[in-house]
Amino acid sequence: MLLALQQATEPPFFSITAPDDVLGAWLICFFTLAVFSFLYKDNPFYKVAEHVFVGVGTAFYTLQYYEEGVIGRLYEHMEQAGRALGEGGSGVMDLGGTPVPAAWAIGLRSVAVLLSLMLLVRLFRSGSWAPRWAVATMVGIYAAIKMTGETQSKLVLQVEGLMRKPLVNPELASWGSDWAAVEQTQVFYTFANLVLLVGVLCALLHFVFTFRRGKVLAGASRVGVVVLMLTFGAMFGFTVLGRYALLIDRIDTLGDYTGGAYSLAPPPAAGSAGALQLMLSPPVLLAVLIALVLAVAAASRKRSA
Amino acid sequence: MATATDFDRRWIFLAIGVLVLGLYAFGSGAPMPVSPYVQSYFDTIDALPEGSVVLLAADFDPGSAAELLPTYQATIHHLLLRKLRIVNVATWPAGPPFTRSSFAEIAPQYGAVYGSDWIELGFKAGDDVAMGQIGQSLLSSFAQDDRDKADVTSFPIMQGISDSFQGIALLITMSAGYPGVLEWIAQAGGRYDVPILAATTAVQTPDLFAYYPSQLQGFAGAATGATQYLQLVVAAGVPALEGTTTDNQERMLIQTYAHLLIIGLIVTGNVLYFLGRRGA
Amino acid sequence: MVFPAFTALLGELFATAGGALAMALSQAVGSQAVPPVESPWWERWQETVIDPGKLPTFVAVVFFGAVMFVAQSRARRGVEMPIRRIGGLDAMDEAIGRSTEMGRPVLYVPGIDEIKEIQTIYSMLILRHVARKAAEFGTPLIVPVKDSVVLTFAEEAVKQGCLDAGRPDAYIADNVRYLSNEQFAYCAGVAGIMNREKPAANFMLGMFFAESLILAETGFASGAIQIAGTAKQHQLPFFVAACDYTIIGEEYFAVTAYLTREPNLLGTIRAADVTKLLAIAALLVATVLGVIHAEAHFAGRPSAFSHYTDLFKGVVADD
Amino acid sequence: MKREIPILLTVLCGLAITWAFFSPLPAARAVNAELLAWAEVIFSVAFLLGIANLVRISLKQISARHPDSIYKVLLLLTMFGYLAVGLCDIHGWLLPEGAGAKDRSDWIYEKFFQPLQSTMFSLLAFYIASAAFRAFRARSFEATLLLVAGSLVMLGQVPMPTWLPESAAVGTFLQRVQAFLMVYVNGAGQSAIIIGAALGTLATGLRIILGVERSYLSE
Repeated sequence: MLLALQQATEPPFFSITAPDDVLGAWLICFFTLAVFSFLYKDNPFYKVAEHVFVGVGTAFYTLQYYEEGVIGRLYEHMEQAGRALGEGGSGVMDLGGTPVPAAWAIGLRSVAVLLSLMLLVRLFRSGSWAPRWAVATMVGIYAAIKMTGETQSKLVLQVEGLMRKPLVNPELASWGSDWAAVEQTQVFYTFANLVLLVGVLCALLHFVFTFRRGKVLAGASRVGVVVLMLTFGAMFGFTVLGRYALLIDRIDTLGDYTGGAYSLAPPPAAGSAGALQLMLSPPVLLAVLIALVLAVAAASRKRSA
Repeated sequence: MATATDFDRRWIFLAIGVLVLGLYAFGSGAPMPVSPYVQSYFDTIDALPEGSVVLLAADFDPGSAAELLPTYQATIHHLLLRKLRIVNVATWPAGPPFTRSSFAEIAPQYGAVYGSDWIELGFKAGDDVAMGQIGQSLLSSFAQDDRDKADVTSFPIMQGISDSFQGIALLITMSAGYPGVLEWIAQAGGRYDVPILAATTAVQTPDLFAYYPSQLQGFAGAATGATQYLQLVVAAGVPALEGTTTDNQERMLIQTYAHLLIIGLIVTGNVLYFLGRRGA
Repeated sequence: MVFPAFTALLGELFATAGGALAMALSQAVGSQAVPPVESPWWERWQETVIDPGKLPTFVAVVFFGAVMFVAQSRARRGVEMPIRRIGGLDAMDEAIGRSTEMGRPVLYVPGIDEIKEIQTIYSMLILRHVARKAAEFGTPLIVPVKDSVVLTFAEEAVKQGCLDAGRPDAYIADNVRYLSNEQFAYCAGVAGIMNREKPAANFMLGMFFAESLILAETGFASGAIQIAGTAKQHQLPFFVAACDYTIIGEEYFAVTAYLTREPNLLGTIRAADVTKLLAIAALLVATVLGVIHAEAHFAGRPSAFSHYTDLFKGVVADD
Repeated sequence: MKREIPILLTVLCGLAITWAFFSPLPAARAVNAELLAWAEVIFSVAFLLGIANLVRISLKQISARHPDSIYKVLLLLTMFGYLAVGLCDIHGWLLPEGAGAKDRSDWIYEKFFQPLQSTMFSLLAFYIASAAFRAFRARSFEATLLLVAGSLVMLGQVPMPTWLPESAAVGTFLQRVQAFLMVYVNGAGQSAIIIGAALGTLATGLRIILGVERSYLSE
């Protein structure tokens, strides 16, 4: 039985330190059920949930980037440099593991401040040239970071990684006895790595565009498409697995809040079934309320149509 | 198009709802066989000598916590059980709250001391850029720790750590997407030969097989990997996780019937489609 | 062998230039001293110019740049560069024609990422081509967008498309619509257009995330011909399963080169092809060496195979 | 002024990062760290602009008596409310005694943001089911391969129901088939896609840092 057990300690009505509180439970259940109500039809409950989601989401990510990018990289950096330049300071600061004169650190970082201010110009005059300097710097840095990192790990080391899967492993026994051991045999090992090698080569050849399609290239491309389709099938299977893991977790969260501690009804007298308490627990009560409101709305629309 | 598909899709939604709710309330699970790449995730942690420092990255958010939080907490249990020391970072802004709540719940069970057994360094913006910096020099990437806002070098756990992952025996990331395990491999695995382990969401797991085992030593992929890893950690002696493990096994059973239903829907949809086409 | 001579020359060039530049920069930045100059160029080179572990990446970048530059200049000089047929492209005209017969609009969804994502920039190039075709057939074209910056790019692309077809009047400003910057709200908006205005041809080309499934399914249920394409692999399973034609991975970048015949794009595709063929050759050599030296490899003894793979790892085996 | 300087900035920063990636010098690490910090600062400020855009559009809809304007007011209230609480937490103002530094923002995060985001994504489980019935057709040889492989992987990832005869043996067999499909066939497909994507990134990156690709500038 997965239904939540009675909460050990009595959760407070509202508390920011306790892991769970009653007000929080009602909010979580309302938002979860409001989003699920979209499956029936777009409705005011879903619109409330959607707009609160956009508002809270935007605020959340902005706070993170403000704390890290503005406070961390600017304010604290300048403060640290200032302390280093002060009377007791050593005049040198650590930057990426290399000692750098504090004056240079301040000078260089103020260039980032200047570029950021140029970015803010877009708020006042949309067509101005100033924001382009900041965007250009950012695009140049990120493009180079991605290019160097990915050429190393996704091109060179990926090809090198494929080389380290040789076709023959002399240490393996040639034939296996039972099914579980067959994977440790030479025949399976060579067959599997041949499939891998031929699969990679054909899939790569499928993505060759500017060479004339001879019989070999067309044939390899056909095999390549088969490999790609099986790969997409594997990805499809994993996506289904992931989505249902999430759905089950949401239902589990609602299940956790059916416990008596969150219900509006007082704890049942000893021995009597907690049915009333279950009915007035956040998920059940809210689900019934939302369903009722939508049903009434649907009925009145049918009468007026 | 074939009339078979014009019927209201909300009947299918209802079927899914009834199936999942029914099994959730009355279903029960069973242990699963462990795949090789999950076993090597467990064995790589097990093989570390006592006291080694592990960099644990919480690169996920609420949307992916369902698949990754169980493995994240099981990994913390496993590391503290093996008396390994944990430096926590996050390249997703939504990561640190999970680190705070998980350690608040798990650390006392092993008598772990903040600052010597584990430390929380918080979120670092910049995606692959941040990972490159963390790899290049951890100390200059985080001037202060995330909890007490104290100078990082004042904590005993940070003493042995210097640039280019010196002093860090293993990098583990709970990876929900971008930036995640692929970027850690690009920015850290490619430059400094530190072994990398990962737990990933289902959508990202297929990408990892191309890196296994040459650039990625092991991974617990999707809810399946999480359940198998939980089974291994409970067997290694963590009774506290028995409840979560049976929970996960029960959820896997719901997955079984959900998958059977999806396959059934694909088959019937196609049968009606081809019958409709031949009949019309 | 050509290779050592070439690296010696390159090494000498880099060592002197690189060393001077590095010395000046590190003096200015105040870091520790640089090793004395008289050691052979290889040691100096490793200390000052290039980290040996990065050598293969460096060679890859320089080689790719060179091939791309040569291919682009040849393309500019008009050298014919064939691009193989891509299924989704030929179906484009047929799909737009069908919409015209049925008197229904065409829908073009340019993905949901910002303009800095390269797939969104290329989607604008394809949009201009589709706008031209739609204007020629005289069929209205609806373009829902999720980002206000992409909105301005999309309006520009459709306007240019109509001009290319010589029908500036075919451009309807209201058909390029900013719906919402939230992923699922945008998706609900596009689904609404599919159900209400019932376009007979849906193009979904660009960077997509989890919402691709909803768009593909709603489009299928509305009975439209659907042509989808994206470079990232995560959403391709749903497009392949639900759409009539799918443009897969790198084919997406070849579409823009195929449609626009722009020398830069052609050169890039050519360089990628040449590099791929080289990677295939390198893999085949490794396979042959691997079979010959299987015992040595598993016994851990250095062999031609280990030296060969080390080249790609950048570790210079000091034998 | 409008285009030459930005392109020069892109090329300089791009080449500096590329030099810093390849060079073993300590100076390279300082240059790399500094430019990374620049990118972080600019990205964070650019993100703040995102808010300005959202507020402008919401206010325009409210003033235009848009039918959804009541919801737009709710959006702005929750956003600025959470921003205010978050800023107080970051700077430690008005901290209630006995509460940790981040407890207030964590509360809003756990009771508002977490349930909304995870439930939004869990809706996709329903959409996959309706798409499976209505849209996933074995219309071509390739699509058939995809659906068969997808079903095999789905069954290989989950325990077999116990009432099935020989469920353990069938379960292990399906998992072995799925493991082979994933490690070798999917491994091959993924490697090819990854190498192809890396070439795309290399080409685009090179053209940006050499100043050839300029389309991102003409906004």
